[in-house]
Amino acid sequence: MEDYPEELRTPPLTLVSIVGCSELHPSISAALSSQQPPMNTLALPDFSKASILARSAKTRDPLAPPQAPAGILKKDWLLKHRTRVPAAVAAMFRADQVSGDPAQWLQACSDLENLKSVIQGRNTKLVVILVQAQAGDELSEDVTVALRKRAEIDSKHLVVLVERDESEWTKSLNKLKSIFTELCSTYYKDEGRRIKARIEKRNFSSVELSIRYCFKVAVYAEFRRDWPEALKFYEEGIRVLREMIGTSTRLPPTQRLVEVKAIAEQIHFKISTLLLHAGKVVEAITWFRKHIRSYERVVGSPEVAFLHWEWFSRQFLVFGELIETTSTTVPDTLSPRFGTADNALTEWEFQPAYYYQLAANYLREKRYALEFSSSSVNITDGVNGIPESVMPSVYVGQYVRLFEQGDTVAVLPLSDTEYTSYALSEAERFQDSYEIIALFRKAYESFQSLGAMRMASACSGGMAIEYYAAGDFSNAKQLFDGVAGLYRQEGWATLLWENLGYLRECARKLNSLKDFISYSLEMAALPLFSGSGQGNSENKSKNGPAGSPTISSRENIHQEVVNILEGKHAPEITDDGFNLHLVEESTHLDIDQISPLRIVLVACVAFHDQSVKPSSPMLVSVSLQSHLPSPVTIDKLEVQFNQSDCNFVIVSSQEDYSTSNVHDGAVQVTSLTLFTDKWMRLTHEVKPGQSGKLECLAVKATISKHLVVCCQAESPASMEDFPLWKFEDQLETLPTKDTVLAFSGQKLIQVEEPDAQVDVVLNCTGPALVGELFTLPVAIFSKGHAVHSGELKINLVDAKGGGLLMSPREAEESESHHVELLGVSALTTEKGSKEEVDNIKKIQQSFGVVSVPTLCAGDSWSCKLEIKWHQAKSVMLYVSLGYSLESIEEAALHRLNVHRSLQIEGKIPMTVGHQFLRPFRREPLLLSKIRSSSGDDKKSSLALNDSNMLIVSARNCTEVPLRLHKMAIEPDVDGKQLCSVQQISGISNEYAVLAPSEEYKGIFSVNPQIISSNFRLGEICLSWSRDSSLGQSQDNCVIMKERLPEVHIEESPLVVTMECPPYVILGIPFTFHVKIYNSTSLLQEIKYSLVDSQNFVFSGAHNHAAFILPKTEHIVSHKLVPLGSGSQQLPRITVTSVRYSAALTPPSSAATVFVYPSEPKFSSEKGYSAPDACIS
Amino acid sequence: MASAAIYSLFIINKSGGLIYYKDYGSAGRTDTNDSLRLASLWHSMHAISQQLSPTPGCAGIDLLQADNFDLHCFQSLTGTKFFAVCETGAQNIEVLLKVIYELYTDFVLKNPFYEMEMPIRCELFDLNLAQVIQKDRVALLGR
Amino acid sequence: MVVCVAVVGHQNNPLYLQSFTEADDALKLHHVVHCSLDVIDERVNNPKRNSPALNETFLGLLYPTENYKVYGYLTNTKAKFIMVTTDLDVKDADARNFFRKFHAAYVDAVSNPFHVPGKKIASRSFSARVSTIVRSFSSGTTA
Amino acid sequence: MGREVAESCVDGVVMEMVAAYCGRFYASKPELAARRIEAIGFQVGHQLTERYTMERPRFSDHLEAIKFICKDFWSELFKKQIDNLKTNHRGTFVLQDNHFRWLTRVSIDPSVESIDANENDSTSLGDSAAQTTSMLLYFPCGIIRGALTNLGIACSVTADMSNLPACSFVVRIKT
Amino acid sequence: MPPPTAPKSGDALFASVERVNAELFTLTYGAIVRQLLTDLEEVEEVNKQLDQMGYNIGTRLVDEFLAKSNVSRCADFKETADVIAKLGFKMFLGVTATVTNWDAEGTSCSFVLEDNPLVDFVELPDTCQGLQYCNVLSGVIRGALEMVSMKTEVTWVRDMLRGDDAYEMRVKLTKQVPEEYPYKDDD
Repeated sequence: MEDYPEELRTPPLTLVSIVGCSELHPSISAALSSQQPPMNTLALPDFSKASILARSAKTRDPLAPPQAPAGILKKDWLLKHRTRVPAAVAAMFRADQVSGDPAQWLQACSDLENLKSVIQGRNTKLVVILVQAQAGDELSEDVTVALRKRAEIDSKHLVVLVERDESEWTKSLNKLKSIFTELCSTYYKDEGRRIKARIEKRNFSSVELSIRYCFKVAVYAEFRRDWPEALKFYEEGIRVLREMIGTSTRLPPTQRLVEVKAIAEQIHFKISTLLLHAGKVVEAITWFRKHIRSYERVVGSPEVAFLHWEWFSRQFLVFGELIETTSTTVPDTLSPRFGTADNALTEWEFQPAYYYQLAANYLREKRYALEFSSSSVNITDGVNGIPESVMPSVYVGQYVRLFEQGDTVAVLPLSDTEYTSYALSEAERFQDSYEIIALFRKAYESFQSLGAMRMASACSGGMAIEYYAAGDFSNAKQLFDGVAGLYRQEGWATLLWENLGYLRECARKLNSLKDFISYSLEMAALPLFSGSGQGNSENKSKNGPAGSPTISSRENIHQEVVNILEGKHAPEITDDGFNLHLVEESTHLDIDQISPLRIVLVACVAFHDQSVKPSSPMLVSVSLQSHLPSPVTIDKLEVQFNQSDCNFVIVSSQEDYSTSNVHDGAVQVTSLTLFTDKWMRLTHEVKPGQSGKLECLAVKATISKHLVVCCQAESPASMEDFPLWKFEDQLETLPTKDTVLAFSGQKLIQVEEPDAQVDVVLNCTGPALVGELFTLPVAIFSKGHAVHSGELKINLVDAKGGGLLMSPREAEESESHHVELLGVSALTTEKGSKEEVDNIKKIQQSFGVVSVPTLCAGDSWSCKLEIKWHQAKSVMLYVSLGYSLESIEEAALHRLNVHRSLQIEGKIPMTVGHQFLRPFRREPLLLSKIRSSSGDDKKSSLALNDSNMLIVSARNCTEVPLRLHKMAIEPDVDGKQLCSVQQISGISNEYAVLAPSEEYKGIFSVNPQIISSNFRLGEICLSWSRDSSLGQSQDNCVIMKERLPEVHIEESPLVVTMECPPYVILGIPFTFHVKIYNSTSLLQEIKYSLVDSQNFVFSGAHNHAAFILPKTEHIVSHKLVPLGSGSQQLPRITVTSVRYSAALTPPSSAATVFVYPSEPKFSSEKGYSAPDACIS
Repeated sequence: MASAAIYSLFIINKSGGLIYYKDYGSAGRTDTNDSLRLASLWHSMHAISQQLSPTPGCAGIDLLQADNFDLHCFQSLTGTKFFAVCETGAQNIEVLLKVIYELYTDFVLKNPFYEMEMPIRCELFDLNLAQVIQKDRVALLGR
Repeated sequence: MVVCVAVVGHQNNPLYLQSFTEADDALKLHHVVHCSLDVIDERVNNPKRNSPALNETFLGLLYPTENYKVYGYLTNTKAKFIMVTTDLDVKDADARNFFRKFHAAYVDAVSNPFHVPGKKIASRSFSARVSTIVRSFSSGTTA
Repeated sequence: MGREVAESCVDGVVMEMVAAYCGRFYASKPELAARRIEAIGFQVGHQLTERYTMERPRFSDHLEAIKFICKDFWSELFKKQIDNLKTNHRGTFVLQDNHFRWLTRVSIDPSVESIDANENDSTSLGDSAAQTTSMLLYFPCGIIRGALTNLGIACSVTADMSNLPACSFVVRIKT
Repeated sequence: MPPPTAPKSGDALFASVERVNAELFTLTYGAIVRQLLTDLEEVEEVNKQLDQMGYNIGTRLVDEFLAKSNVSRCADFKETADVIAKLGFKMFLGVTATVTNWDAEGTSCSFVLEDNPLVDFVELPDTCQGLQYCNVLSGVIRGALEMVSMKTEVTWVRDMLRGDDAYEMRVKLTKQVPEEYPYKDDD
């Protein structure tokens, strides 16, 4: 737009002219141009200059028969009317000039005459201005009248300017303005009307004129700011113009077109501006559509097509700029339903970007056309070279050739061929690419801002192509890369194909092998879009260097890469200095989940198990797939894991690899050929070294020696589908044969800890007994592997739960532990090194840690736990061995653990009981007994100074035999002298063995010396040990004590003793005495009665009473004859003390006697000596 | 009198197994085992009757008239037998049996839980059957 | 005449694209179609236009470019149909009608049990049907 | 096209499909069978929406789409509409059909039920029946999900058949 | 005894049964076939399963057919075939088949379907040619006939999906199982 002439771009301003009094001109012209609408002033200092207002020489009167015009519009016409043809002229005279001095008057008159004559040709309006110094000095009527007469103007066209007086000055100026305005409008109206008349009368010889007239009328209308009229005539003009294309023959076709388009451009521009300035966006756009449509087909002959496209592109550019400058917005009145019946327009048409993009496109068209023409025309170049001194003619859109001979200069028309070659040479002087890029960039930016990504990327694609054409490959590459992203993402394979085609060439030109290969491979692996591809790939300019995508072109590209890699040069790429063939070091391509090259090669790795033990074999499937069109042979496949010792390499059998360069990893030779879209499934066995995670990182494929493609391994479970190919309607194949693996397979597994090959044995012997030092051997056998920095943890827990092994209330004092771990003593079987015992790290009552010495495989180690039960409790013993396989730190990180546990009962070894007995057949009367018969204190009572029997029983309540080493009564410190206790029968040799649930009885005689209501006899003290055959003896025998209950010691007032022989013989009478001793110092009356018994007959009274003197004994005797043999109950005797009203009968046990049928023969006395022993 | 047109209804699968039995208040109610035995016996008799037929293409007994009851039997071409014991001279029982056959196809065979040839336990079938029998009684009362 | 029709999936990926020109502007048509997606986005996502009237499947002229006119259609299932024509003035009704027929064809194509949703439409019968529709349209409007 | 076939065809095919998947292919792992059946439904729903939304403007929101399922879609399939639609306005919809066509022929063996009542070891029978019914229902669930998904609404659909033949489908829209 | 009501005409029969949208049926079946293909992979296996499913359906369907179309026992295989073609297909699929190509001894014939709701919209992908898409139909026929004690082999001769001009399935009667005495358990 900016290369349009100013007069075309801006709306025309009325022009007036002032002559004379030059000193006032500045202020006047300023005033005029400042008014609204402004008015241009053509100021002529003095009348001599007025001649320039005259018509140019070759003026003819318009009524003469006109010959065909040489063109439609004169270039300068617009300019002329804005700068040299005033609508009105003002002649200025000073008042003093015209009044008075006749000479001056005459001068003025003549000047006026001249002026009149000059403007006489055109009907330019005349104004006379008289300049007065100040309002005061009057001006004679007749002078003004005379002037008017001279000037032939009516009175109101004579203006008086008052120079000095400010207010007057402005007033008079305003008058002048209004007069001018009025005159101008009449002037232009007249002019317009004049020409319109011709149009209406249709009296014009040629179409050209009618167009010209329309144009002029429109312009005049514009002068008058009569926009509707202007618009009307412009449109009329352009209509006629469009029609004349076919008809006119004035010029040879090409130039004719050029001229027509030039005019059309001007007029169209006028229309657009008018519409836009009037805020009629919709109309403007609609109009533009119309304009474009009417010319888009008018290309002209192919060799000048470029002219058309250039012009066409300019239309868009200019309109775009107009839209941009007159910041248009979509009017609210417009229906939002764009593109439908109720609103034909579309969003983008309100966006300058839209027009820029198209301008760019068409300019590119021009470029193609130009290339075409120059290539074709150059052949005919020899015939007539580019004609020199061709120049634009006076007519818009015409060119002529200056022809001078000597001094005469003639202007000759051009032949089309001349013109064409001229235009061609002109066009070739410019490099359009950068123009195009600029346009695209403009479009790109504003589309970007509109969020129209695809439009934008189309634009930047366009830029890229231009850069490519201009040979700026790095820029091109950068842009192409950006665009490719979008196409990849949205799966527009064909567009991507084009893009990559360029990128590939860029890479080639930039000589970057890696890029070249990766672009090529991606292209080769692209899916073909069904429906595309049948287009012939000749027109590279349209389809890009890659041509159109076909399976064959894919294969070629693939092949090309292979050739390059293998150093074989394919013929088609020898053209440029692309020295790919001397590649020594191999090229690396990395392919990860997001890489576009996934379609080239994807590696999918799945372990067959979820978890595995270290160093136990496990299968892993490696599946590869490629979408490359032709089979890919892989020389070598390296599979890499995070545990490098699992890495393995597979070498193709085709490749005769010197297996030397294949490093440690397993080498397996098979055929490694990838067929298109088919999974190549390999299964290999790996042995993970350490525990922890084992992940397959990458699969490196070496293809045709020099290409190393490193694919990040993917788990089949989490493998997302292929870009682009996922839209292909082909059924997916699974990476692995078995579907489960294909859906759930993982490239990462957890390697478990190796299972401990160490055994920990707790061999416990039976239940523990309370009080003993229970030793529990723990043995560690290392069966499989060595044990390093082993550590044995021992923990005692109450089996009934509640963890703590102490009675809660006295938790703090360690004594109160019911069960406690006393220590650990190590006794290593082979070398009895004692020092291990010392490094017991920690021992609490219920917890201990022992460090285990290093054991090599096969060794064993053992120790004893010493535990003591204070109470009968069952306890869980937990023993856990923690160790590591190596002594090295990193290996020490994951330790193995072996746990054992054992429940141990704590049993009470013995239950101890006791009972008191009277002496035989002797019964003290114990009053407390009688009383207590009512009261209920279980306290047993003993008679003072009387030997009472105490029988202590110890019962073995375990399952094991026990030894009783000692049983004694330990009297309390004070009790010693007050009461003598001596053992009557004790343990014979140093211990007595008690079988389970066997009972041992010890007999003591207790002889109290004092009376005491509650006497402490002391405690029973047992010492026992297990009766283990192997004689670890006394040292570990356990003392256990049990306190005897308190007893009641009293003096008995009466003691009844019965006497009768140890045995009697049937039928033989014997005497039976009952002695009653009164130990009191009182007279005691007693009654006693003897009850009959069927076994005996006896003499003497049944009942009797007696008085016993103090400290005397009363004896009652009876003669009895036994009637029955065997152990017989003597007649029952009951002694009753009157004083104490207490009866006392000896216990039946005491009142029996054995009756022999006849005199027995005793071999030895033993028979009855034993009972004798009991009686003292 | 017309109140109990039908005494009982049997359905026998093609191999003679009783797959459905319903009693509508006949005097001597037969317990399950009896009804099973009866069913297979009837199945055999039905077959025998076909053999006895002098002319080929006999479909077997479809009406057995006793002095105090009629036995109407309908055998589908697929070999399933529906037979009803009803009062003497009860009318268009065979139509009823056809209807029951349709119910059978709709509510037994289309019940995904029903396995072919197995005893029928479909509440929907029972329901609809009851309605039909009911209707039939009404009809009888009507006449 | 119609020079190109396309079906574009809801991920804006081409599911079907057929051009009907002798000239090898297939590529250009790809570009045209692809760019038209911007307009569709604009039309559909534009907040101020969610009144039900505007939810109709026919989107109208998307944009004119060079000598093409691009029309759009968006189904309820987010499939985009795009039609590129070189006709100068296309009547709304014709375009609508075209798309209606096209939609029917599309629906039948995706009703093929072997068609996987979201994948390209490889059906031969579909392309056959489409080309008849295209032909009828061209004839319909030029007549 | 107003083409029609006997209802028995659909019943038969669906019934047999379920039987085949639960009985023959994935007898051991019902959850796999369920997934397959649901997938079949999904495809059907997906394709049916394509057909049934042909002549209508696009839905502007989820509710519209769900309503479409309840009204037009349902009546196309079952000649009746969903009887009751509830929603918590936070993406969960409950579509209740008081007389779901595909369950009208289903009657779970009463004897089994009765056994269930008093005997617990035979419950396996009972809920196997229930399970098979739910297998039947995976199909319509799939259909609904397919339909909604195709309308651009990602969701999960479950069925509740506490009281046959009434049946309610619970749609949870994934956000 | 004659059936209480005369057999209905095909159209009357089709009009009498409950009907549903054919699309639902077609698409459901299609979906099943596709799922089977993905699950069983082998096309042959799919054919087998389809036939099996068809058989199972047939065994149940036949009773409904007999119950609703009051056809009486057919004299011979020929009559049976006609009933199937004119009534059977009509009642369920709403289309009728024509019976042709009888062999001499009248034990095998062809059902020819010009129109088949099962295959609306279906287009076999190249990957699974060899798929007998309509195998379910042959299965149904086989199952149904077996229930009326006719053992048959059914094979497809023509298949429009394979570009033939119609669907033709060949039905061969292998043996007619006579009503045997059911003296089994009780004696």
